[in-house]
Amino acid sequence: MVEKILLTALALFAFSIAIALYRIIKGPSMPDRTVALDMIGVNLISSIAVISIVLKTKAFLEAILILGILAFISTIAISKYVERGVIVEHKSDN
Amino acid sequence: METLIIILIGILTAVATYLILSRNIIRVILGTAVFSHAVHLLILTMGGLKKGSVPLLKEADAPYTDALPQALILTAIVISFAVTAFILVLAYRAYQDLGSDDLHALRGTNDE
Amino acid sequence: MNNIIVLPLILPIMVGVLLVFLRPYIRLQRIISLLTMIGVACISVYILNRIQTEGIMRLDFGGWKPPFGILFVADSFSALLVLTASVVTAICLIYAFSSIGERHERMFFYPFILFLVAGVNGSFLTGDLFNLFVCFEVMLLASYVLVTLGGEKAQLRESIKYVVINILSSWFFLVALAYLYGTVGTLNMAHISERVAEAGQGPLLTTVSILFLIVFSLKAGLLLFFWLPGSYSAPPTVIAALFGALLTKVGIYALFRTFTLIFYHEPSITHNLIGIMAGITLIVGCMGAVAYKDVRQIASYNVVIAVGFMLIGLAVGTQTSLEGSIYYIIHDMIAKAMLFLLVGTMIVLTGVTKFDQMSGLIRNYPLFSWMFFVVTCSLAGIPPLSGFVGKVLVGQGAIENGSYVLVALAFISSVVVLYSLLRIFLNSIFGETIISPEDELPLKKGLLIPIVLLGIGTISLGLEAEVLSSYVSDAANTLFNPSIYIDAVLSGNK
Amino acid sequence: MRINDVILRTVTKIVVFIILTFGVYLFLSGHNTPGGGFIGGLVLASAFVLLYLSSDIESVQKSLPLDFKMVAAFGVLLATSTGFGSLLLGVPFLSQTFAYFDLPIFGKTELTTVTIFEAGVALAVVGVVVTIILSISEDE
Amino acid sequence: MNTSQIIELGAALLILLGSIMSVISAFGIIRLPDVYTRSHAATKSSTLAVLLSLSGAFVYFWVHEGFISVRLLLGIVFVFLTAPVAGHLITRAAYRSKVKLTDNSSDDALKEVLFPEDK
Amino acid sequence: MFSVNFAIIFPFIIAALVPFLYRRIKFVHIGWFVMLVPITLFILLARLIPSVASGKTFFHTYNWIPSLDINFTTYLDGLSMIFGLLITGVGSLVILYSIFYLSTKESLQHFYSYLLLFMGAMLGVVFSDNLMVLYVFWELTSVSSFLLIAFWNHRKASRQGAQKAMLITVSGGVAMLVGFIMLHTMTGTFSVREIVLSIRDFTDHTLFLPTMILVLLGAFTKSAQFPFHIWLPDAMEAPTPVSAYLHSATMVKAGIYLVARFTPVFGGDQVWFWSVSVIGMMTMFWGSFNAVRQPDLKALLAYSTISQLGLIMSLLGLGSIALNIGYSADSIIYTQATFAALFHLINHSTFKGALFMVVGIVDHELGTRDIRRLGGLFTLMPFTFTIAVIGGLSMAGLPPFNGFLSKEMFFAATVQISNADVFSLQTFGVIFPIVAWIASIFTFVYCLIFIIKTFLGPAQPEKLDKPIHEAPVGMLISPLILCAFVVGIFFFPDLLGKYILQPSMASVYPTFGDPKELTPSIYAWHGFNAELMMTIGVIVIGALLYNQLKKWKPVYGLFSQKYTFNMLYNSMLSSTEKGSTIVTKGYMTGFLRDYLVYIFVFFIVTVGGFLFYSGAFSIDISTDASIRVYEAILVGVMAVAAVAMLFAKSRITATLLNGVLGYSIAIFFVIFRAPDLALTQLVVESVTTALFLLCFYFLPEWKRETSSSKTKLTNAIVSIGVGVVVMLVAFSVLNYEKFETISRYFENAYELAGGANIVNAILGDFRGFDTMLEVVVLFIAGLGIFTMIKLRAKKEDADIEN
Repeated sequence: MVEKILLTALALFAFSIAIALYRIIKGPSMPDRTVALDMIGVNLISSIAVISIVLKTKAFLEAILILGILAFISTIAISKYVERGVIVEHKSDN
Repeated sequence: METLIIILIGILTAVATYLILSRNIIRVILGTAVFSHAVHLLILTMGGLKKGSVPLLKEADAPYTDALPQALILTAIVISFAVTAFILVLAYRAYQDLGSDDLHALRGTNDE
Repeated sequence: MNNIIVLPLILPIMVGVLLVFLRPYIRLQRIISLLTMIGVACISVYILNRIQTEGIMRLDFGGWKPPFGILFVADSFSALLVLTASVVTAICLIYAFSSIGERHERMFFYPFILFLVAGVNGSFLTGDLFNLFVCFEVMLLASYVLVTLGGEKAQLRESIKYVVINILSSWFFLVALAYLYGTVGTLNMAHISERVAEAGQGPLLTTVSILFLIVFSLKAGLLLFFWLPGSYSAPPTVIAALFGALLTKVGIYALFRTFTLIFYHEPSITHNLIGIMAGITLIVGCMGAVAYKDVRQIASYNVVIAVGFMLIGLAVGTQTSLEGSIYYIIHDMIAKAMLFLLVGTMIVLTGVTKFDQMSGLIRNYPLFSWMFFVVTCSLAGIPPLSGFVGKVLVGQGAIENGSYVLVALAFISSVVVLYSLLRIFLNSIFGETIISPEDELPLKKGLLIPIVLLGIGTISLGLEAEVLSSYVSDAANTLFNPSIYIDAVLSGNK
Repeated sequence: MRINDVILRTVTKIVVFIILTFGVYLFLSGHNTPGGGFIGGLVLASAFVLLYLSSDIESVQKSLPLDFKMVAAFGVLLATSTGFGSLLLGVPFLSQTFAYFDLPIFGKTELTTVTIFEAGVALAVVGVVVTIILSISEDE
Repeated sequence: MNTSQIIELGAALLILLGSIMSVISAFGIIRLPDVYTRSHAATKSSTLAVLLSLSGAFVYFWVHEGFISVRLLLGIVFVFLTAPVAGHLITRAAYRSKVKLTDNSSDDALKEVLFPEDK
Repeated sequence: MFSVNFAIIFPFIIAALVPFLYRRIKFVHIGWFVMLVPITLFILLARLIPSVASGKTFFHTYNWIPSLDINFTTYLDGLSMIFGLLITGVGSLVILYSIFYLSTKESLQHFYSYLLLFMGAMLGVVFSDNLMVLYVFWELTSVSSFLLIAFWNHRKASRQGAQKAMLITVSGGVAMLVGFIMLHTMTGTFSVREIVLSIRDFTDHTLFLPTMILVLLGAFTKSAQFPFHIWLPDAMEAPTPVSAYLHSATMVKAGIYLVARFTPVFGGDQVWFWSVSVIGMMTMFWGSFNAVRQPDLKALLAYSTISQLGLIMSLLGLGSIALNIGYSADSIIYTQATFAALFHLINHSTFKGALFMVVGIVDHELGTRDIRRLGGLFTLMPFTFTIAVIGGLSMAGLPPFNGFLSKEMFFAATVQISNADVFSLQTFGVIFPIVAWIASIFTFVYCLIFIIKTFLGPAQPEKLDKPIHEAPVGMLISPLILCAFVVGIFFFPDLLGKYILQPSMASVYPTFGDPKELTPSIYAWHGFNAELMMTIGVIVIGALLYNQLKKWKPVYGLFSQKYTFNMLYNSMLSSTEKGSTIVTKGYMTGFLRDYLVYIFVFFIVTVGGFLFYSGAFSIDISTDASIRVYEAILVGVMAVAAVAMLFAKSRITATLLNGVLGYSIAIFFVIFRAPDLALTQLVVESVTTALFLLCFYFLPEWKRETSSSKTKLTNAIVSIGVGVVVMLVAFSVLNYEKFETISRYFENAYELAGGANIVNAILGDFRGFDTMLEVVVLFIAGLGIFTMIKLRAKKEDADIEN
């Protein structure tokens, strides 16, 4: 029962990833894609959490946190790129 | 599962091959990146999939899944990261000095 | 305890890293790097001699017994190559002192050279297939950096091709490793050999072996040498010389090792394929060598020809021909380094790259010019220079085996080599000098000495071939009888 | 045009701290749970990347005056010299030992040479990643 | 069915709820007209989705194995902390890189402040 | 005890010392010192003549590469004695001559170094018993000859002549080397003596015939036999002493030596007989025929040399028939051809040496060698004229000069052979006397041209740059000494026969019992027989032809200049070069995509082809792990993302898609229970994406691929091919389940390495070495990126490194 629910949830997460992928491919603007990528990251976090339950292991809990960190960093990097073209500045203006 | 993954590997390889055959250097670099994705999956698949538990002792019961390919892939990931970083920088340096990112224009002169 | 056999790899690495800290002290960097290479050469002489008395040496890293850990295995073949590589590098370093310039030296030139050598030596010594991959990468990364070092336009342009093709070959290597691991489930070369022998080298394993053939051919420049001419003619002279001497040899070594130790059961398929590839390599290499007027292109295609020649020894696969190939590899490392140094120096002295734009160098630089003559004869296999013995033995092996086509190609190729280099010699070295005395650039001693050293090397290697013969025959014997290697690795725990 | 990064910088301060802690944790726990020198190093590096992203090179250099090339070199040296140590001790190269010592204050402590090795790896990874990013970013 | 099993089931249902939320926000991302509206779907509802499923996982491990995972808690905190910032940055970037608003939008107050020259 | 090895090494040592001596000794011509070398050696060798004549041989060995059976073994017998004496004897005279010929302004140190180098090499060729060592010296003669021809290397013609000579002789040498190696393969030894003893067991060996042909190729190229003769006229660019020494008396005779030396090995075989004698005959005819039309005296002598070499070669061929018939009273008669060959060999060296020196004198004193500018020299150059007459008439085969004797014997041999009843000689044998006779007529004609056009007739001082005058005494000594031999041998031929030729006959016919039987008494007068009639005919018709030269010379015009062998050689080189350039540049396009296509196609063809050809392909999905829905969706996501990369309009989209691929792989690592991998993959993927973004700042947005649709189609086919092959092999590998992996061992990681994370234990301990090197790789990359960005080409640097 529990397992079935979990697998359904996983399938749903995967489904939203697929939809987000559509948005990445389709665009039309860069921020659209960034939003979608961010969403994929978030869905992956959830998926990993569920897979950990399914596989009965705590080994992947680190991955959840890391993915959270990285999704954040990637989003910042991309949005800075979209905004300014440069992602690491020499000297800030202010 | 193996069959599915191998087909995926095939697709990734084909895509990577097509990209690496492009004229644009960024495509070529992306091609190498996809190549490394494909091969990492391949190594893992060749070691057998889902054949045991996570290779952390005490975490679960034996048998564990084959840990050696995982170690190999880890090494391979790091190396391909190093190489990708290098060729990226190489590409933009070449663009800076040669003024083109088109490999057809970067043929070099076999002038005689 | 055989810790000594890791030194040819670890010493250059550690010294290279140390030199990073010594970045501002160029003189110190020079001395240390040269001393390191001389030290490695001495160590490899010691290793070589110990192998003769004690048999194959092996070192299990971390004390993990094969096949579980990684190990280094030093047999005569690898020790000979390590020795030659170290000597050639040391000599090239001397050339670098007065040629490469302070800008490069400050930009970690010496560390990169040392890393390159470390990778090369590691590839020669390792007994583990995945570790071979890693050693390759050490070597390749260093070579990528060295190809681009200086950032000239041609360097950047050619290095893209070089890097991408090598990435591809590394990818093929990983694919091949994945397949091999999927079939035999182990990575230790001796253990793989044992398992392959146990299961029989069926069609699938042969397929995998062909994949390995492609991988190493890409590295060795066997047939798939497209990266070679460009990337060997772009970088500074000394780097080109090191490439010419070392890089392809690693691929050749790997081919020899895998196809004598592991995949030796189906010679009618694999070795014939190697033979065909070697034959075509010889032909197209010869064509390339006469097609260009750029002296560096000619030198590069000479590398290709030599690759074909050496691989004939493997394709034939008799003990005699293997022995010949080993002689030839050693000879080629020295002679090719010399050729590239000479050619590069010519370009620096004259300021042009094509031989028909140079003339009469012999009047300005007599000793230099004679050295060019020596290397011409040496590469053409004219006795008693070093190329001769290898050529004879390869020919002998091939004739014994009835591979007459390969014999013909091999020997015709040496005439073409002669022709291609003679053209340079007659046009650039001989003839009226076109350099007026005031334009004449002085030839620095620092450039001449390494060339002369290599010249002495190739002459004495020919005259004193007997000194090498016991080592070489031991090496060939080990290659020919894989069980010696396997026993040394898998049985008895030292 | 000035772009105000106040929100980002404020959050970053907290987040970087979390990441650094987590990185160290990953590095230390690697021997028994997922993690280790590589991953620890990479995570630490990503913390630095985040710093550079949210701020700028100059101000980070001011508060953290490190030459990351040297950090990397030191890391490699550390990793290789653990192997070299075994050379001196006359055991096979790269022999790692682990032992439990009864130290007067800490009690029973596990000491492994692998940890030193991994520390070298981690330092090298941090150094290299940051060097790469800085080199590119500093380019005009 | 004992208590712990019920709680486990509850946790599973929490996760299912999360996944449904995620699908909804996914639909939002394809159905909504422009990036500004889509980012609502992405950042708000999918943050909710991940919080739900992480909490579910946390509860499950707690109940099932008696294991209080600091990492999961940390993860929850982290997502909670960073998701708004990320959303903010993306939309700001979008606006500054002049991504068009949907035609339905009636008012653009920021425009005069940021791009007076576009008038 | 005098060792022959020493005789070989001695010139080399002196050759190395000459440059140093030259720097010290300024006041006197260095040639005087150098001359001592051949004189010493000549005396040392001459002292051994009596013992060699009595059938003694000398044998010394010095280990060089004993493990490969390559030793510096020398063997002094009758045959090598002849050559040894010629080399040192003529060598002494040539050096003497050169002292006056070459002024001290020339770079004498080089000249004499090369000459001594050549001398040593030549002695090495004739004295070596070990085939490999023989080959060593053989190539050294080519090399030293190359250096001597190119002595005046500022002249283009010199360089080209040198190149041609080197290429042809070295190619022949290489062929010969292969022949030698084959001999070793057959007989197991490199020693000529041992091969001679054992060769009878191998005449049916498959390699026997190829070996013979290859060895002959070496001999023919060296001895300038048809059609390899073309290098010899060009080699005349060398200083005249060199031409006299190398290209008439010694080096070109190395081929003769080789054939003589190998007659006991291969002689007796039909192929050997026909090829040696027919090629010799053709060479003889072609050489003499072409010599007639040469306006340059030296070229005339060059073609004459070719012709004479052909004569000697054909005689050796004819003589080899005796070995086929075997030792009997009847077969002795055929050995006389060989005897004549050796005899003529000596004679030729004497008169041709003298003639070359005459040309040298004319050239040196008058500044030209063109017969059209010469004439009437005899009154002002009486000594030179005398020498020319003696040499010329000897070459023409007139008494009282040694050439007459050997020419008569040559005619005798050709007549004799046409009576033999093996090798279907009854039918074809008659060609030999006819060709020999015709060739001799031309020989007679060019001899007359040489003497008359140069020395007789009206003088043409107006065409000369210098006044006509006699050469200095020093230049005349050497040719006069040679003339003395020319005459002396005619009167006392038996002295030569007994001491020199008889022991060498024993070397050529080792199985033929007492060599005395093989040594005839040589008489100038032997009655009116066929050969005398032939000689008379030669004189009559030759004189007639010379008289009518103007009338029939247009015959030469019939031979189109397009189809000469020289043109053939040149066009071969240039078309090879052109063809190579076209082919090489055709595939070496410099375009990365092309190279990659080659590689991929090779991969598909070999790996894919073999997979199907060998039937290794197999597929079995029954053992697969189960598939969950979400996994399938994720696989689909990855596939779609990957394919979408191909069509991405902007680079960022593609990069993001690559990021999606990376993240999805991480999730697969999770599904496949690889936590460490998942962590690493996630971080690395993010950092890589960040790097892409960083670098995009410096790179332009990508444009649409502008390749032609054909290229795109090829790319697509290749891509799919690669994907399919990788896939199929992977399927087959998956089914290959013969071995347990070694990783079960690592499951004891905790006990072994003190770690519970197996992957980490492998990375840190079991395979810590990999990790160490991997860190080094990373480090190199980081440092490399740093240098690549910081170290740039200086703008002002000329881009010569291109």
